[in-house]
Order: sequence, then C-alpha cells, then structure tokens
Amino acid sequence: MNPVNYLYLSALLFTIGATGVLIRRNAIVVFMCIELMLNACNLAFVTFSRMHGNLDGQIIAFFTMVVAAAEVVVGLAIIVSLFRSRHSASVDDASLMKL
Amino acid sequence: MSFPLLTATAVLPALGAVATAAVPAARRTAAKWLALVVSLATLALAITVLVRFDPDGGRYQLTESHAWIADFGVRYELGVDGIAVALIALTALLMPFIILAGWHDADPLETGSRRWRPTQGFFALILGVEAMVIISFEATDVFLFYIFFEAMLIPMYFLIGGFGDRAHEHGEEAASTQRSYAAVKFLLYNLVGGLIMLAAVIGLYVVAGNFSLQEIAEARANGSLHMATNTERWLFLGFFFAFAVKAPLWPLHTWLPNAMQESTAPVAVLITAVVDKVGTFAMLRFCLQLFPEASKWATPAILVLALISIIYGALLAVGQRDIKRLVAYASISHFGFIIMGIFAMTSQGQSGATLYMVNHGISTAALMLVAGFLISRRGSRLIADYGGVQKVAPVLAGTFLIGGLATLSLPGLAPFVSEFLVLVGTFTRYPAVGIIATFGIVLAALYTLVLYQRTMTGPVKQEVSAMPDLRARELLVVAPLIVLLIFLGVYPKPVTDIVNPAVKSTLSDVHKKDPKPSVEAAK
Amino acid sequence: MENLIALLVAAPLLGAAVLLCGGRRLDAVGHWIGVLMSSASFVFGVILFADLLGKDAEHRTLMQHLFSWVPVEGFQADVAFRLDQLSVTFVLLITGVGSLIHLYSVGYMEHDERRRRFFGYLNLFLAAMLLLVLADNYLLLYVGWEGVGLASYLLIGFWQHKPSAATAAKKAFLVNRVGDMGLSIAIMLMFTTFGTFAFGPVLSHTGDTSEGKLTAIGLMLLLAACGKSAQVPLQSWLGDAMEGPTPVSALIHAATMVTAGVYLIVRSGAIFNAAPDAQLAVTVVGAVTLLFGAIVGCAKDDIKKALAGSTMSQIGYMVLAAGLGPIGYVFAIMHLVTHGFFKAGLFLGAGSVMHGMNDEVDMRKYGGLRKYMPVTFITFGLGYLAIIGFPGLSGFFSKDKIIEAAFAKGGTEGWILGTCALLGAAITAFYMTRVMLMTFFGEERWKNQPTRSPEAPSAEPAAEHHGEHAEPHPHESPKVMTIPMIVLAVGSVFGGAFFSIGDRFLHWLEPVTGHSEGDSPLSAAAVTGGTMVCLLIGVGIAWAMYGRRPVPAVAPRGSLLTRAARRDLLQDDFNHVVLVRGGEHLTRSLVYVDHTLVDGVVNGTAASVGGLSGRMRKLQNGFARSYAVSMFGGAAILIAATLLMRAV
Amino acid sequence: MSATAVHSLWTTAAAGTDSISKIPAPKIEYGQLSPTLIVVGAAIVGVLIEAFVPRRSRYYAQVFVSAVALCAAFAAVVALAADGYGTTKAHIAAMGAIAVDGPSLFLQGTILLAGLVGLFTFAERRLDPEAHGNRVDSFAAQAASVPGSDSEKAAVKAGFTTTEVFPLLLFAIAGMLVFPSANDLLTLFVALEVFSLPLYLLCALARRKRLMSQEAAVKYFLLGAFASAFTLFGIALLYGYAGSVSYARIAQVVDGTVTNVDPALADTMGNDALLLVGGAMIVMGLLFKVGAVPFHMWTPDVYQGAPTPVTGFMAAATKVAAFGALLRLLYVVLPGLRWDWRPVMWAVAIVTMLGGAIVAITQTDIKRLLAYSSIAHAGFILAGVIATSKDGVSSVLFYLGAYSFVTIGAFAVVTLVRDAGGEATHLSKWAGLGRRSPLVAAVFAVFLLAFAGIPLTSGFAGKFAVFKAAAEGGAAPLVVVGVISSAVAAFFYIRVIVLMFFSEPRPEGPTVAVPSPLTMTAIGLGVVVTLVLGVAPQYFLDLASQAGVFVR
Repeated sequence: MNPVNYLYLSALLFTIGATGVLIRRNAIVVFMCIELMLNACNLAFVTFSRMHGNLDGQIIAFFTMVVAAAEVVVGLAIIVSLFRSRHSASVDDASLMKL
Repeated sequence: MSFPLLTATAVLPALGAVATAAVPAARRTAAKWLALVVSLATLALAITVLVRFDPDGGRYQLTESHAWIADFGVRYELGVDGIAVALIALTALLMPFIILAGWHDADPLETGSRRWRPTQGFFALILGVEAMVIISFEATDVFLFYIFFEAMLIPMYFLIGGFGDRAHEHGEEAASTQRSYAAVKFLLYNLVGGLIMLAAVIGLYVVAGNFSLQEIAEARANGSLHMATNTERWLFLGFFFAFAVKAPLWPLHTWLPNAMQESTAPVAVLITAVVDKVGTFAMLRFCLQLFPEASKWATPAILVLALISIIYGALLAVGQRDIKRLVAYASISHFGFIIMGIFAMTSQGQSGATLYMVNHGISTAALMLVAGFLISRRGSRLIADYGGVQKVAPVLAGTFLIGGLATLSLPGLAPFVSEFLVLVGTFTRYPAVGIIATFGIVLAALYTLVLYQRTMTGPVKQEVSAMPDLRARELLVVAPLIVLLIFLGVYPKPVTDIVNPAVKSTLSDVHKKDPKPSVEAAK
Repeated sequence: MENLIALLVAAPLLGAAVLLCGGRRLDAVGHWIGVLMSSASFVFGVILFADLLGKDAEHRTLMQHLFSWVPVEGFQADVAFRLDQLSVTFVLLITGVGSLIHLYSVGYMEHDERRRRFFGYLNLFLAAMLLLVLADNYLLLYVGWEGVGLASYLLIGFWQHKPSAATAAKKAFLVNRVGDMGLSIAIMLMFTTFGTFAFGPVLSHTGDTSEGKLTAIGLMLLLAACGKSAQVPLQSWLGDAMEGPTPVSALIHAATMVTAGVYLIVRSGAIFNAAPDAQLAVTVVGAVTLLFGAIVGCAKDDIKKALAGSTMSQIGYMVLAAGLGPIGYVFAIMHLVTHGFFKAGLFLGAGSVMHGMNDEVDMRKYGGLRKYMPVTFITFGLGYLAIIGFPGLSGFFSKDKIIEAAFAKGGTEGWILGTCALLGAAITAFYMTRVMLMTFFGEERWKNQPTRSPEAPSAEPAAEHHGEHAEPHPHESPKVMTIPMIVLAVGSVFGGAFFSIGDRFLHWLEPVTGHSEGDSPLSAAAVTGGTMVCLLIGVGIAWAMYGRRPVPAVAPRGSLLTRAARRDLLQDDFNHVVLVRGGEHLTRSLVYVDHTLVDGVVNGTAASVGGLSGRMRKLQNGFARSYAVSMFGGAAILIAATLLMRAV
Repeated sequence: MSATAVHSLWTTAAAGTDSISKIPAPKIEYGQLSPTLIVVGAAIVGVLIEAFVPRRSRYYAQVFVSAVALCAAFAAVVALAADGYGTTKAHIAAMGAIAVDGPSLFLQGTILLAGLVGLFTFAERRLDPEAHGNRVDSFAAQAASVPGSDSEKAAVKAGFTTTEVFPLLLFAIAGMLVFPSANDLLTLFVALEVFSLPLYLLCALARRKRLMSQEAAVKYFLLGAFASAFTLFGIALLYGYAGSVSYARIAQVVDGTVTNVDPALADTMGNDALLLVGGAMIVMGLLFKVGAVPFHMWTPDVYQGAPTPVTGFMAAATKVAAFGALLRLLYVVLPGLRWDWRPVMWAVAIVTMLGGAIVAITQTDIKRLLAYSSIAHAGFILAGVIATSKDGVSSVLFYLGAYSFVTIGAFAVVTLVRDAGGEATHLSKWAGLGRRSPLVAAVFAVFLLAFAGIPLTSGFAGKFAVFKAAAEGGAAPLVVVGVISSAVAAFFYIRVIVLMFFSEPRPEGPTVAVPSPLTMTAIGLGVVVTLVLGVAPQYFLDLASQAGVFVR
C-alpha cells in the first residue's frame, strides 16, 4: 500500500485536532485534540521514516511521546487547579483578562 | 593633544547639572547659586573659545576627534566654525540670565515628599539643556549631533511640563493638564521629526559609510562620493523635516505657542532663544553641506514656507490675547526670516541669518523675560488684564518697550541689522520674495505696539495699581541684555567678522555666488 | 573741523541718555540739561556753517567716516557723515528752532511731573533728526528716519494714560512704517543696482542704469516721503498727532520731522531727474496734498488740527516744488525753512493761547483774545501774515517762487499744477484768516461758560492743575515761552527777504541741488499778481464768514463738504473700514485656522490612531479559543504566502 | 542525547554484522555542553532539595544552589568563549545535535545573566507584607490549594512557600540554553518543550490574584501546546522533505548539493511543497514564542496574569532563546529559501511593529502595556533578522542583550509599586509617583525612555543597530515603518512618564515598597546596562559582531 496515504491520514488527523481546539470549550477536550495533533505528527514521522528507509522518524516518534506525556502531566495539573478554583473546565469561562 | 576646550565647555554644565540635582532639598538656595556659578563658568569657557577662535583660520578649529562606536562608523568629533562659535557664545551668554530670571520660578509651593526637590531639578535640567545644546553646536559628526539633538528633548520636556506660571486663570489643576499637554505636544512633534531624521541618518550611513561631516562634505566636493539625485533629496528631506520642526517652520509650528505659553518665561526663552536655534543652525551646517544639490532643489519651496511663516506668524501674533503666545508667534515670524536668509544662498542672507539667530536670541530674551516679570506680578498672561502699567512701573514699561522695539527691529537695535541683511540678501536673488517679506516689518510694528499699548498705556487698571517696579535682580537680568542689543545694533562688526568666513565656505559648498550688481558703483 | 560733525549728533544723544537713565534725581535740572545739549549742538552747527562759508562753493562738503558698521561681503555700510550746504541748512533749522522750542517747553511743561522724560525724548529726537540729515548713506539715513519716528511716537504718546494719545502715537508709527517699507525697498533696489547705497556713488552713477530701475527707486523713495511728510495717501496720522504736547507739534509735526520727506527727495534729486515718471508722481502727490490739507484746515475747529491741516498743505507745496526737479529744489528747501519759522511760531502761539485758556483747543470757545495776550497776538499775527504770503514777509517769497516754478514746468502739467498752487494759496489765506478771526477777534465766547465741554475734550492734562470747570482767565504766557515766539516771529518776517534778495539761498544750495530756470508761460509779475488776487479773495471770504457775522459757539452742521473735511475727507473712515476691520477679520480667521486646521490635522491624526487602537484592542477578547483562531489563521496565511511566493 | 546519535547507534545495530560490543559509544563533548549540563544538574539537585531538605531551609538552599549554578554556567560560557569556541573553534558538538558557536555562546550568556537577575526577583521576600510572621515571596503558598479556601489559609499560616519555583526556573533556563544552539529539529523541539513546560507552571503560581494567574497559565499552556503541535508537524514535513532532521543535511538538500535522490522517494524527497509548508509551520511556532503578530495574542494576558517576576524573566529570556533559534533556523537551514521567506517575514515584521505599538496606546494596565511594547520590540528585532547579513545577526544579538536587561528591570520596578491588593498595576494608580518617590519614578522613566529608543540609552543603540542592518540589507521601507511605529510607541511611553511626573498624586495612591538588595541589584543592573550600552556600546557591539557567525 502506498505509504503516502498515511501522510494524508496524518494530515487529516492533524486538521481534525486543530479544528477541535478551535471549536471545543472544555479544556480537557481541547487538550485531547492537541494530543491528537501530536499523534498525527507521529504518524507522519513514522511514515516518512518508512519512506526514507532510515529510523530517525521512529526515534523521533518516541521522543514525541515522551514529551507529550510530560505535557500531559503539566497540562492536567494546570487544568485541574483551574477547575478546582472555578468548578468549570470551560476555557471560555476563563476570560478575566481581556482588552 | 591640547586641552579639550570644546568638550570642557559642554561637560562643565553637564557636571554642574548633576551636582545641582544632588543638592539636598533643604539647601534650595545653594542649588540656585551653584547653577548660576556653573553657568558663569561656562560663559567664561565659551569666551575662551571665542578668543581662541581665529576667524581667518581653518574651517573647523579647536577640533577634537576620538574613536567612539566604530560599528556605526561614529566618531566623537568636535569642531567649531564661525557660526557655531557665535551660537555657543549666545547660549552661554543667555544662561546666567535665564537662571537669574527663573530664580524663584521653581520654589515648591507645597513640600511634597522629602525626596521631591523641584528647585534642584529645575536648575539641573536647565544646565543639562545647556550642555546638550552646546555639544550639538560643536559636533561635526552627524550621529553625535543627532544623539544630542534628540536627547535635548527630554530635559526640555520636563522643564515645560514640570514647571509653569504660578497663578493661572483656571486654577492649578487645569494648569497642570494644559502644561502636560503642551509638553507632550512639544515632545511628540520633535520626536517624530527626530525619528524621521533617524531614518535619514541611517540612510546617510548606508550611502556614505561614515558620519564625519568633514569627510562626507569633502567626498561630495571631490566627487568621490556620489549620491543618486533621488536618494540625496530623500535624505535632505529627512534631515530638513526634523530641523523645520525644531525651528519651527510653518506648518510645523503649532507646538511652539503651547510650549511657550505654558512654560515659565525663562524656559520659554530657553526654547526660542537657544534650543530652536539648533534647528536653524543645523540647516546651515548639515542640510547645505551634506546635500548641496538637494538644498538648491528644495530652495523655492522652502522660501515659500518661510515667507508664509513670516506673514502668518506676524498676523497671528496680532490676533493673540495671551502675551506669551503673542511672543511665540512673533518668534515664528522671525524664524521665517532666519530660514529665508539661509536659503537665499547669498552671503548677506546667510550672514544675516546667523546674526539674526544671535540677535533674536537676545531680543526675545529681553522681551520675554520682562513679560515674565510682568506676568509674575499680576498672575495673568492675558493682555486684557493689564493697562496703564507705564504709570505705576515706568522702568518695567521702558524695558518692555525696548524689548518690543527690538522685536520690531528698530534701527539702532541689533535685530535691525540682521533683518535688513536677510532682506537684502533675499532681495538680490529673489526680489519678489524680498518685497513680500518686507511687509513683515509693518506687521511686526503692529503687534508689538498693540501689545505695548494694551498693557502699558491707558488708564491704570485696578489690579495693576499696586504693581511694584523692576527689582534689582530683575534689572540685573534685563539691563545687560538691553546694552547688548544697543551695542550690537551700533557695532555688529565683531560678530559679522567671525561669521563671514564660515558663511563664505558654506556658500562655496553649495557652489553659489552672490549676484553681481548691474552697475559697479561701489569703489 | 570734520570731527565736529559727530558732536552735532552726540550732544543731544548724550542728553537723551542722561535724562532717560538719570532717574528722579535729575528731575530738578533735567530740562536745563536738555536745553543745554540742544543749544550746544546749535553752536556746533553755527561753527561748521561758518567753516563752510569760509570755503569756496565747490568745496563746501565735509565728510566724516566714523567706523565700518555692517561689513558683509559686497554689503558695506559705514557710519559716515556728510555735511554740505543742504545738510547744514537743515542742521541750523533743526538745532535753531529746536533750541527755541526746548526753551519754550521749559515753561510749557512746568507743571508736568514727567518733564525730565519729555526733554529726554526731545533730545532723542534732535539726535535722530540730525543723524537723518547728516548721514552719508541711505542705510544710516534710514536709522535716523526711524529714529525720528520713534521719538515722535514717544512724544505723541507722551500722555500715555490718555487712550487717544496712545492710539495716535501707535497710528503715527504704523503709518510711518508703511513709508519705511518704501525706503528699505528703495535701499535694496539701490544695492542690487549699484552694489552700494552711499550717496556719492549712487547719485553719481544714475546715468549708467535703466530708467525703469530709477523710476522704481524713485517711487519707493516717494512712498517713504509720503509716510514721513504726511502726504496723501499716508497723511492720516498727522491730525491725530496733535494729541502730543504743543511744543512737539511745533517742532516735530510742523518745523522739522515732517519735512524729512522733502529732504529725502531733494537729496535724491539725481535719481528723480533721471526718472521723469517718478517726478511726475511726486508733483501729483504734492499738488493733491496741498489742496487736501488746505480743505481739511478750513473745517477744523480745533486750533491745532487746523494748523496741522495747513502744515500738510504747506509741505504739499514743498513736495510739489521738489517734484519739479532742478527748477524747484531750491525753493522747496527755502519754503521748508521759512515754513519752519512761521509754522513753529504759529504752533507756539497756539500753545500759548491754550496755556492761557485752560488748555481749551476749540476755537469756537475763543474770541477777542488780542486784549488779553498781546505778545501772543502779535507774534501769531506775524506768523499768519507770513504763511498767507503777505508781500514782504517770508512766506511771500518762498511760496511765490514755488507757484512760478509750477507754471514753469510748462505744458498742461504746468498749467494744472500752477492752478492748484494758486488755488491752494487762496484757501490758505481763507483758513488762516479764519483761525485768526476766531481766536483773537469777535466777542469773547469763553465768558460765562465753563470750558472743556464734552464735545471738545481737552488735549492737555495740565488742566488738572488749573481748575477743571472754572471759567478761564486768559493771561499772557511767561517770558520763557514768549521769547522763542518773538524770535521765530522775527524769522518769519525777515527770513524770506533775507534769502531771496540777491538769490542768496539759490546760490548757496545750487552746488548740491543744481538749478535751472524753466520757461514760465507767465511772467513772474503775473504770477505774483495772481497770488495777490487769490490771497485777497481768500481773506475776503473768511472776513465775510467769520469777521462780520458772530461765530456760533457750537459748530453748525455745515455743508456735505464741510462735514467730510471735518473728518479728514473720510480718509480715516476708509482706513478704519478697509484696513482695521479687514485686518481684524483676517487675524481672527487666521487664529481660527491655526487652531482648527493646522493644529487640527495633527490632533486628528493622533485621535484617529487612538481610535484604531481602541478598535484593535477589542480583538483581545480574553477567549483562548479566539486566540487560537487567530493563530490558526495566521499559520494558514503564513503557509499560503510562502507557497504563493514560490508560485510567483 | 540526540536523534542522530541514537539513529547511528540503531543503524549500526541493524547492520547486525558484529556483536553488540562493537557498538561505538556516541561521542559527547561534555566540556562544551557544560553550561547546560551544570544548570540541568542544579535543577535536579533542586528537586532533591525539595524532597529531603526541611521546609525552613529550603528557600535558602534553593536560592544558593541556583545562584551558584547560574554563575558557574556563565563562567563556563565565558571560558568557552575565551577558548575561542565562539569564533575559531566553533563546531558542532554532541554528534550534530548542538552547535557551539558565537551566537549560541552569546545568547547562552545573555540567558544565564537574565536568568540570574530573574532569580533575584524570584527570591525577593520583602515586598509582600509578612504573613503570620514569616516572609513571603510573590508565589503561592501552596499551588494545589484552592484560592480563598481554608487549605490555602492554613498553608499561609504554616508559612509554606513554593520553593519549587527555583528548580522550575533552572529547568526552563536549561531548555533555553539548548534552544538557540540546537542543531537539529528534534533537539529544537525537545528544548522548546523543556523550557515551555516549567514556564506554564510558573505562570500559575502567583500569590495574589490567583484566578488570573491560573487563567494565564491555562491560556499559555493550551496555546503553547497548540503552537508546538504545529512546530512538530512542520518538523515532520521537513523530515519528510530531507530525510533527516539535522540542520546541515536539510540545508544541503535545500541547496540541492545532495543529488543522489532515490527516485522512489522523488515525490517526497526534495518536494518543495513539504519544505515550504514545513518551514512555515516551524517558523510559526517560533514566532509564537517571540510573540509576533498574529501569534501574539497570548502575550498580554499571560504577562498580566503571571507573577511579575516570572513575567519579567519570561519576557526577557524567552525572546532571547526564541530569536536565537529563529536566527539559526533561517540562517543555517533555510538560507536557500531566503527569497521565499523574506517577503513573508517583511509582512510579519510590519504588522508586528505597528500592531504592537498601536494597540499599546489604549492600554490601562502597566503589565499589559509592557506586553504590547514587547510585541512592538519583537517587530523591531524581526527587522534585523530579515537583514540576512552578518550585521543583521550581530545587531539582533546586541538588541536582545540590551532589551532583556531593560525588560527585567522594568518589571522589577513594577513589583515595587503596591497597594492593599498587591501590585498596583493599573496605570491610574501610578499618577504622581514622581512626587512620592522620585527615584523609583526616575528609574522607571529611564527604562521607558530606553524602550522608546531615546538616544543615550541602550534602546537607541539597539534600534539603530537593527535598523542600520535592515537598511543595508535593502529593507529601507521596513526602517521607515519601524521609525513610524517607534513614533507611535513613544506616545504611550511618554503617557506613563506624564502620569508619573506631571499629574497630581492620588491620596489613596499606592506605596512604593523598599526591596531587598536582590531586587535592587536587578534594577540597578538594568539601569547600568541601559546607560552603558547607550553611551559606550562599542565593546558589546564588538562582542556581538564577533559572535555573528553561525557554524554550519
């Protein structure tokens, strides 16, 4: 099967993720969408690695996972503390600062 | 390496400023005396410069040159020609009078924080301005000049915005808002001008590769540095715009009336008599030397603007109800004359213009300072609030009249010589312009005499009936200025002798010769 | 001997300096210092005059070069004096009459606490006036020219607390400034044409340049002369100038300063000779003014204003003569000198009358004063006879010569000018007789009615020292005042004869002004006869109107012309409507423009940037997702743009 | 560890000819990486301190360790530079992962100094009134406790302090040190995350106004993660394009010096669409970090919400690191694409300069004002970046150095002006400050003038440098726009000065707290640097211009 299709898929996933970020209110969901985008990246990496016949892409994919994990740790911490103090995880409620 | 006289002349007041600022709050008077002494010492140095300067010597004398910012092609280069010397002398001369006149202007009404020391600040800022003005007269490196041309704005800004006339018709609150409006207007106008000049300065560097006035001028002269016509014109406009704002030239003048109206009389003098001169001086030194062709190209337009300034300023002066505004518009008219003389490109015109800078400085100082004394007595700037002062304070009225007569350039007083030179110099090359400009002298008579009549003559107004005459300190400020006005009116030769050679070389920079008379009647 | 010349100017200048800076401690002696200084320079003048007389006619020119004044490249102005027959004549007139009037003022200003200052100004005036006539180049002359303007400004407005005086002073200065514009432009033209403006070179090279240029210069000089000598159209200030103390009117606005214009024209004769059109203009101005002034003089009830009108008209004669070229120059100057005597005398007389009449100036409140102030009456009368040209008195000679010269101009011009001159003579006779009759004859209208009635406000505050509304007690003035009057009267009686017999004056001035006999269509006798007839007619009418019938104490409404004449033939109203009102509107609108347009543009820009900022600020709405949108959009644009760059 | 190192390791294994023992160990020049390593090490020590040192002495231990570490790291940088690694011995270390050259050393030095000064402001404990008899800094007593809850009160009463901020700071600094010297895209990404994540946390730790602080953190985190996702995808695309993530390799492919393209890969290898889109996405990620329009919108909110010391540090150091990375990317990886990205960057620079300056005019909160001004400055720096010349690089380096100190100093001053509710950041409260405490006002005025680029301040020298470079680089219009926007910008700096000096003080106005020597040093250093770089910048310009060459 032509590996290029995987690229199309990853692009699709990335776009879905981005759209999710733009349209979803709940911080958690937004964050999940971001994770989705990262996964799309991983897919792309792996695919390219396959196409080029070198392993860099796959290695990078590992790194990305690690980073993403770290991100989750930090992100959830922040979001949770926000939720606890506001009893809402909606990113739109958090708009004290504007103008 | 001889004693760096020029640097000293600029550094002394700077140090004085720091010292003055450092004087503790309680010792207010000490700060005043310190400032006065420093300004006098500076005057002494300036006189030394005047003496050491040889009119028939090289173009730039007492030069100093040190490496500074190699990356920007900037050197610390100082040097004075006749024009600069004259203006440095003027600056140093006026300062003691300004300080003396502003003796009580900055005494704090209420004691604010223990560390709040307005008086010290006032005099420190004045000295700071003096230092910057002097060094920008001395700088022969475009960048060096630019730096102080710009930096000067900051102390001026605080002087205008921070210190105003005591009594004010709408109370202290309104006064402070108006003051800060004037200050901001002043700063923004000049900053915009300066930033546009900055672009031109950078452009100049890109074209020329360094900032040394002499090197560039030489390179221009011997053709080794060629500028494309359009480049030169754009750069010229960039420089000229900044100078025209500073000068100020119509239609960039509107900051001046506000600034002079809101600031105390000494500061107002500082603005018109000293700081603005940097603008006209820079036109002579930088615009003409760096961009001769563009200068000639722009001359017609500039002459028209100058002409408008002359007439327009005078007419507006007639229409003013505020003494200081009136003087401000009168100055605008006079700056029109100066700029006209510079761009007439004749030796009479430019010598006249330089002389005009000096004389205008002195005459405006005389008029404005006396006006300041008047205002401080009555606590109002409105002409309508005065009348019959002549009866109660004859000396004040007399000095005021002399100042006014100088402003309308009465023969026998200094400004007449310069004004006539400018007119003749313009007339020989542009008769029409010269004739139109001549109307300015009638209008000058109008606004001056109307001012004098409304304030000094007529029945004595109730409010002024108890007005004291000039005090010793005030007389000490005015008398020397008046003597100077008369002396330079009768015998301007000392100044012209210094200025003429510089003007000659400037004219040769722009490759201009005086038009020859049709009949060689002169022996 | 040359070095004395500077002293001529220096003496009164010193006096002025001392008096003005001296302060109160000089109040006691100030006036005597003033008199001393003026008479000192008179003495110098006489010495120099004698010295000149000693020389033969060609070498009667003394030059003194003091120092180089404004040296700039081609522009070389020196402080240098030239004393020749012309200037020495003026020197003597100025210092002589000046000294007399100084003396007179000692008495006249006795009660004024600012007398010291007054004498300071008078001295200043003398210095400036002498500088004017002694200068060797036009620029220095210009200094004197404006100097006298300043002095006259200060003296007209001497009583500054009176708004009318202050206004009059300002008006005088401004109108003169307009004239000065002409002078400065003339100097500039000279500089561009000749490369110099010293008398010698300029006047000797008039041949080398085009007539057009010379005409331009001539007209500009004429403009200057009009301003200084109160010639139409710049005459309006002279009437108001009478606000000044009477000695001032006598010295500055009758005898000396106002004649500076004539001096200028005669001095620049060479230029005018080479520019006929300019000359014609001069004659026209002269003729018009002499009629204008005369007519105004007929209608005024204020004695000083009446005399002012006559001054105007007499100077018109001089200008007319000066415009006639070499034929007239000498007579212009001659009339100038004689006029100096009798007009000064008349003014002093008027002053003396006012002095005795609680400073009343309205002639309708005079009458029959000859009994009360005999000396004044006689001196005034002699002056009167002199001015109307009574045979044998000085006015007769000088004016007659001018009329002759006018006819001698030849052609229709000659006829017209001559007729004007004759007409003028007739009117002069009329209004002077009128003044004479209303003042010294008829019933005593000042009896049993207080003076200073509202419609004739007093000119002099000295009244404050006399009772305000008391009935006046006419009395003769003190010696210090009468002596100068007597001296001047003598001058006005014999001056003319002295000058004319054997054409002394002519031969004296000829080397400077040159002279030529025109071919008059009329014989000298005919002209004289005509003049006599006009004179008699004028006097007759005046007698018929004011001598036989009693003079109403309140002015009758009078004919349209009379009312116009009372208001200076509406010339002032014209100025007011056109210049003053127009100017006010102009300035007011300009102030508005400066505020709204020039300033508005800047403030507008600032405001619009602020508004833009406010609108852009709204984008920052605090919602993270909308920020994300902008990032996403930005990224999209970035990518698209990059690709686009490659595409194109 | 770096990707290439790893992969060479793998590939050799895959070759599988010899036994594992033959695997050559990757060669790491520890000496040349020492600055980073020191900081990381110290951070880890900090974590241990948190774990084992009793609460009382944690604060001092942390401050001490961090200070020592930063100084040591800076010393290492200086040593390396002196050793010529910045110029002659500049090379690529850690098997192609890290470039040790002029720019990286210069920027690392700047970051370390900024970090040190930042550390001082972090450690300041005299500004807030003492809570229950123990000194407190500007960080939450206990981040986990809900604002206003009893647990929070208890934490405050117990005198808890979040000393974790110091290790976090060190981690962030470590990431920033790597960021500008990263020489392959993976390192770049990792570094990006390493310094971003701690910052996200730090933003959430304000003691006062905690809700705003948390909100700022959330916004910063979500948007940052969003941006880094873009970056990562861009990296993926570039990898796809070049078959490698090392800068050198990509650059070669871009230049076309690598010709032996496997035909099977023709549709990916050397496919310019991938290159352009990828490049654009990575650049976008970096522009987000520097806060360039239109990726700037997080800046004001985060600057306002974050604890002021963090804001100051962030504003200074993040810009330095991000611009360093941007420079390297554009000069080393994409020089071949100059004609594609320059016009785009032009547009970005212009909108950034103007946008930042214009919006700032109507701001009413001093921190937001400074945020917008930092946006405008990002625009100015971009103008230097666009010059694409050695002068451009050095001018940017100089500007960053000058700017970072002014910024930290300015924010440090902001921490001093306080009222009952903590820092009084609303402009109206600054009215008449010049009357109350002229010194503080004067210092702040100096910083503002430096921001405005008034001569004799470092701001002017920097601005002149970048504009000069831009003009020489043929970007004259950019200079004109820059000049105009500086004029606009001048307006609001002046507004603040007017407020401080020319308007009457409010009776209920804020007080100026007297700080400990720590903050004083921070501010004093800012002033000194500002004036020195303004009056005699030559030495530092030389430094920057020597450091102006990237190793390839």
